[in-house]
Amino acid sequence: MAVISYIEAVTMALREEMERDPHVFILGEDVGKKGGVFKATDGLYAQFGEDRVLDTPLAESAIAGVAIGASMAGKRPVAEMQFADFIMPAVNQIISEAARIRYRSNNDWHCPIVIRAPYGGGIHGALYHSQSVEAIFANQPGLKIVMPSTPYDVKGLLKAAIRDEDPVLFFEHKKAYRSIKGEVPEDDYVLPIGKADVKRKGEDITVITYGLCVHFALQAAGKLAQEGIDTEVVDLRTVYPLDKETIIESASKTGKVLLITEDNKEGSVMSEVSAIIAEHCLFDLDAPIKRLAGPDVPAMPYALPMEKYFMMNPEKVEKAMRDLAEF
Amino acid sequence: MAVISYIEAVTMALREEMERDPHVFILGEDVGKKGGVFKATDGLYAQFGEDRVLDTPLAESAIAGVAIGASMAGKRPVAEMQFADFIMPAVNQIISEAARIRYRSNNDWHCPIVIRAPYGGGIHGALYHSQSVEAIFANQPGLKIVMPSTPYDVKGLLKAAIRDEDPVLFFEHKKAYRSIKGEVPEDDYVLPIGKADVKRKGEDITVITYGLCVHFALQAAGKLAQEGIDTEVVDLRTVYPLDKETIIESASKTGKVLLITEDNKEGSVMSEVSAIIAEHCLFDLDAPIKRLAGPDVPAMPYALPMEKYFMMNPEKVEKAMRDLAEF
Amino acid sequence: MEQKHKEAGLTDEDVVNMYETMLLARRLDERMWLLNRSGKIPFVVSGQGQEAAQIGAAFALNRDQDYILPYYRDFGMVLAFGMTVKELMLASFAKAEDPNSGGRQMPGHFGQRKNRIVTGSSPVTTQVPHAVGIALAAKMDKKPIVSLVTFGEGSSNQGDFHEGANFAGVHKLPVLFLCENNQYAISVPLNKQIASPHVSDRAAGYGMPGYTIDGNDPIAVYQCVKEAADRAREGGGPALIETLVYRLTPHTSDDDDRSYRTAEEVKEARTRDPLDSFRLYVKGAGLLTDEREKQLETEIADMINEATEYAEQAPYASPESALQFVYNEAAEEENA
Amino acid sequence: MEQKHKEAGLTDEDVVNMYETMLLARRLDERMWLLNRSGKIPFVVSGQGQEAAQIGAAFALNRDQDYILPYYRDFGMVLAFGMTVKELMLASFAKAEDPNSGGRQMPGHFGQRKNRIVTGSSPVTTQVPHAVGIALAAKMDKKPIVSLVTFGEGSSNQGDFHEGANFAGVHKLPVLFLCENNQYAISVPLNKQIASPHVSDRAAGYGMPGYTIDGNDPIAVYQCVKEAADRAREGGGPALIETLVYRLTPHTSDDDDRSYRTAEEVKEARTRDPLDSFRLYVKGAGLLTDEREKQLETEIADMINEATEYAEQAPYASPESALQFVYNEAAEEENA
Ligand SMILES: Cc1ncc(C[n+]2csc(CCOP(=O)(O)OP(=O)(O)O)c2C)c(N)n1
Ligand SMILES: Cc1ncc(C[n+]2csc(CCOP(=O)(O)OP(=O)(O)O)c2C)c(N)n1
Ligand SMILES: [Mg+2]
Ligand SMILES: [Mg+2]
Repeated sequence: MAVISYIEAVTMALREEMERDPHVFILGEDVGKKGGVFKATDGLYAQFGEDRVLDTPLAESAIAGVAIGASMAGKRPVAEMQFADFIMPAVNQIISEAARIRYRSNNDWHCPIVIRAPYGGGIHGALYHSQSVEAIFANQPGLKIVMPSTPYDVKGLLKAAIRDEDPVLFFEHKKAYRSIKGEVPEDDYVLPIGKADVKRKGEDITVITYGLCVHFALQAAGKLAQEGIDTEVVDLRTVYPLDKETIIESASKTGKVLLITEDNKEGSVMSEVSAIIAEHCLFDLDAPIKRLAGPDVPAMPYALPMEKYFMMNPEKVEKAMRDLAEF
Repeated sequence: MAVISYIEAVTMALREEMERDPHVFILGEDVGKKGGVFKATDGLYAQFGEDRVLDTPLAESAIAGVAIGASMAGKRPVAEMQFADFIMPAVNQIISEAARIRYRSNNDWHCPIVIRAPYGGGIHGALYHSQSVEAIFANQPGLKIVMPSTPYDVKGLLKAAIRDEDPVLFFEHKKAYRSIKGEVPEDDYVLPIGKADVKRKGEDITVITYGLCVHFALQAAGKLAQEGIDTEVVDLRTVYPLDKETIIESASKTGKVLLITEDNKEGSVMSEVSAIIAEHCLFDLDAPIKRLAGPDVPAMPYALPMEKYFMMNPEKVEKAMRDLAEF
Repeated sequence: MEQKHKEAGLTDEDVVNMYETMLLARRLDERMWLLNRSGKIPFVVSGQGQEAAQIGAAFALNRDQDYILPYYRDFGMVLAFGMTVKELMLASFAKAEDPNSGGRQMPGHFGQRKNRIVTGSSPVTTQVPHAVGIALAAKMDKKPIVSLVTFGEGSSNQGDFHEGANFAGVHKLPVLFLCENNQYAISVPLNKQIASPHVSDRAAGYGMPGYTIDGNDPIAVYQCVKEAADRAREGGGPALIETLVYRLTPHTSDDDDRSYRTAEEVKEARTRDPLDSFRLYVKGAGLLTDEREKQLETEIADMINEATEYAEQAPYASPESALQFVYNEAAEEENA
Repeated sequence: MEQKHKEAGLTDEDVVNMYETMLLARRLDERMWLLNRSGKIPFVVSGQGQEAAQIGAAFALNRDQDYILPYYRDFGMVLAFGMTVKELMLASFAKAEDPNSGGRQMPGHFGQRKNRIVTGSSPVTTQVPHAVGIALAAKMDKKPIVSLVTFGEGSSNQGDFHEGANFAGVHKLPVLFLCENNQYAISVPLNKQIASPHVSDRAAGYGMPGYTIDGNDPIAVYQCVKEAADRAREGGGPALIETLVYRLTPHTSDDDDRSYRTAEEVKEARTRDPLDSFRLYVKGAGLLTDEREKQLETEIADMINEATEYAEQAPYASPESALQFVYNEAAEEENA
């Protein structure tokens, strides 16, 4: 099995799906000739031609809206938002339209689109190239939001998203693009959307997180193991709708839960995870449900000291895990 | 003190603020000559003229964006979104711009705008005239979200919002517009944004809610009181950022908490309330933190039976309160 | 003898069909107001005054393969595309059998997959990029399909109009943008919505032809849309067509239009009612006798009566069915 | 002797000022690339090739009262509006003293209240409605103020352009929309962004005049913007001005432009570098000697050196200061 990077897994999944199904096509800004500003669509323009890898005008609402229309006519569009931060002009199309088409038409129409977008900080992108935007959408029935942590999951989940009959937001951590590598099978596989993945089994404390922070948690779990603290790491993978079962199971088992997100704290997807646990596992808990998150400021600043102050990192994670274990 | 309706309190606050400060002006669709589709701005066009009560073109992103620009040049715009559901095209202006202007400019610029919008169901408005949209914004530092329940609060909070130096989303429950009445002083007063209000003191259970549901809770509390169940009703009033102190205090006191929202359950502002309690009051709790909310479907349907099934009502509230008390 | 329709490429039969559909749309619309005012249906949004534009446009398309993305006033257009009176009545009564939404959406939110009437929502203008996407799919699949999307002049000020039209222009897509300019957006008159003389003045900025035509003349609309559709089908790209009409009713059954326009203005506009002028034309062309007209009115009244009765008695969807169809349920069962 | 500037209403002094500001913008920009390539600053976004348009426009405004809403390439414009080299350097080094954002935003995100340079963000085109709002405030207050907003041709395809321009047209507001059409939006060439020959073709749809002018000629830009600003100030409403320029650098320091355009194309465009042609003009007008030119280069180099040194050594904002200024802190203290 080849070891490839997170972003290579994106490209691989796109390529394989485009080869498999002639209805799959890509649209977005700079996705064609340039292969994307991060190179996620590198080589696809050459392989599939400009009809299937469309450089669109600079207009996100149209990118989403045109994708929706094409999907209703039988296509399988994969739209790219150049940065997750720039999905905002498309919110009306995503929430009012994509999320509601099946429901409002009583199942007559549906909208199988994927919207990919790089999110997250730590790459010196300042306020508008660092944001986590999932919380904005993680309250809209009809949508699914996938946020994978490993190249293996990227490939399996992106393929599943493209084959899904409903709209999927697929957020890729841009700091993971080249820093995270892993084994990825060459063959065709899909992973289930809506299922969390226990990335590490453990008995003492539970860490629930997603995206880049999964790696911070696993790293810290390794360290803590040497001190006899056995951590379970749950990777949500799909942050909306949440996999309640897995969350409840793990929280009930260890009784000590730490929820980690890189997003601002108030109103993040971790609030919902906490609410689920508080509703279902209260009497199994041995400690308050802890959340480790970004501060409640609009987004991370550009200057390094402030960026670091905001951004999640292995040290912050390890400390919070240790504190919880010692509670 | 005159007894007036919820919507009359809106109009009164607008009128008084426009009389007080010549920089206050109104813009939106049909707010001028027609006085708004709900008549919230009734009479203001006649009193203040079309320069201060602007009928804008049908374009919500411009309404928000123009308001933002005007506010940076010293004005105090109060923008109306005709229905909260139609705020979606303005999300980019609200989240990327209004919420971030002070922060990104390091306090050099700021953006004192108010965006009013009628939200909520029960008026046979179907999917797109019934939604609660607060959760979309309740994760954006820089914004404040006010959702009053009574005419008294409407007046005091809307005046506070207009005088606030930062952007405020002011959501008015459209079913409350004419059905909720109350005493409102004629004189000038403001209420603090960011503070919850204990609408009823109680010892046995705590209900935390906002908007129309406050009335359902108070009604049910009255009934339950006759059975010896003493309910504390906390009206959040500001749903973002939350008044943690009041939430924690009440939850710790009664140990039994019911959170009610008319919004869909997963990812609502009640998730955050639950997370705050689970983080701070765990050992004071005698029951799981219960949430009563709309089902996780996109929005309430038009046909009456389905609308009723979705919509919060006094019976659902009373039952949930009783269940909790009996836990 | 009136011959304009022949010059436009319409047969006598077409013209009769068009007239009958227009009349049906009008009578149905009128009935809905009656039902509303008598408390039987909670809401009406109306197409009165805009039927000629709608029907002229619909007949110019290939109704067996083209897609329409109508807006809430397009009763005439969806009738021409195969939605039945009964189906529209079911929607007005919000009953389970309503093919548009099963009673989930307000009336006027059309959608019917089998007739390629694309599901619409309330936020205006979101359908414009969808139409562009459908045209993109047609182009990719090399199918001779055209999509046609309608919207009001107020709605042409939304960003989605601009973004959609520009996308279509750049990619030369077979999509027609049809503006039904009825002079008002609820209470706001045209001159407070746009600053140019015509909505069609925007076409040049998207590299497409723009037309402003008399929307009270179904044959003129037919001709303009037909030419544009033919050109689009052959790869000639999109067009923007503005039809000048007048909204004869208040905005909806919830609106009182006396606060923003005079009764005289409405009365004056009624003298140009497209139904009247087209009736005269059809009669002038010898295609409608007084007798047939009477008969037609009776047939239509019967049809509407029957539909009303059926819809009124039809069952609502069950309360719990509100939980259905959030996601693809087949997949959920598979996973379970 | 070159006299064009006099005909345009510019004094000799103005022209010298304009040239010096252009040269300063260019040299500063070049230095930033050097600093980036030597690892001293993490990011550059550049205005090279667009200085003439920026400076021609800025000088046409009343720099003591008008507002500008520049986009990320507008080094020349903000310099003309009073931002200093040192301040721009502080932004590039992301230091606490940076007046634009205190190091919070990337360079090129301008903002300085005292000079009426309105704070900007990264999502393109959001500043367009802001400019309209500022013009609305000016009109309401009956102040003779104009706002000018700039954006790229790619960005003119965002909904906010349409909504903002239309709002300004309807309300006849004193705002100028200045498109710096540099032929590319990152990798996407003009013909994949718009389908009309000119961005200015859109003006008619908003009931405002549209102009397409040579953005390599600062005097032509000055003249066009001056006339439009005068008219706007007198209640004549907005204008859309498209300046044809070329982006001489890659999109940003993170971009490699070889994947989407040829070196020949860029080389060819360099033959029309506005700095060169304007230098020739100023010399032809007898306003710049070789000697003064040399001296000027030295002065500018010194100024940039000094600014670089200062900015490099200036402190960062403290980590915890990231928590400041989410809301009005005076009010918070009051409440506490
Ligand atoms: C995004 C959005 N904003 C506001 C509304 C409320 N609204 C419904 S119809 C309408 C006026 C539409 O005017 P126009 O486009 O001219 O169409 P007409 O109703 O005149 O046919 C408005 C403001 C809406 N449906 N969607
Ligand atoms: C809403 C939004 N989408 C995407 C981007 C990413 N982006 C930054 S600059 C740019 C191209 C802008 O092109 P143009 O408007 O022509 O300006 P230029 O850079 O050529 O001066 C893009 C796509 C963005 N900043 N904002
Ligand atoms: Mg209209
Ligand atoms: Mg450009």
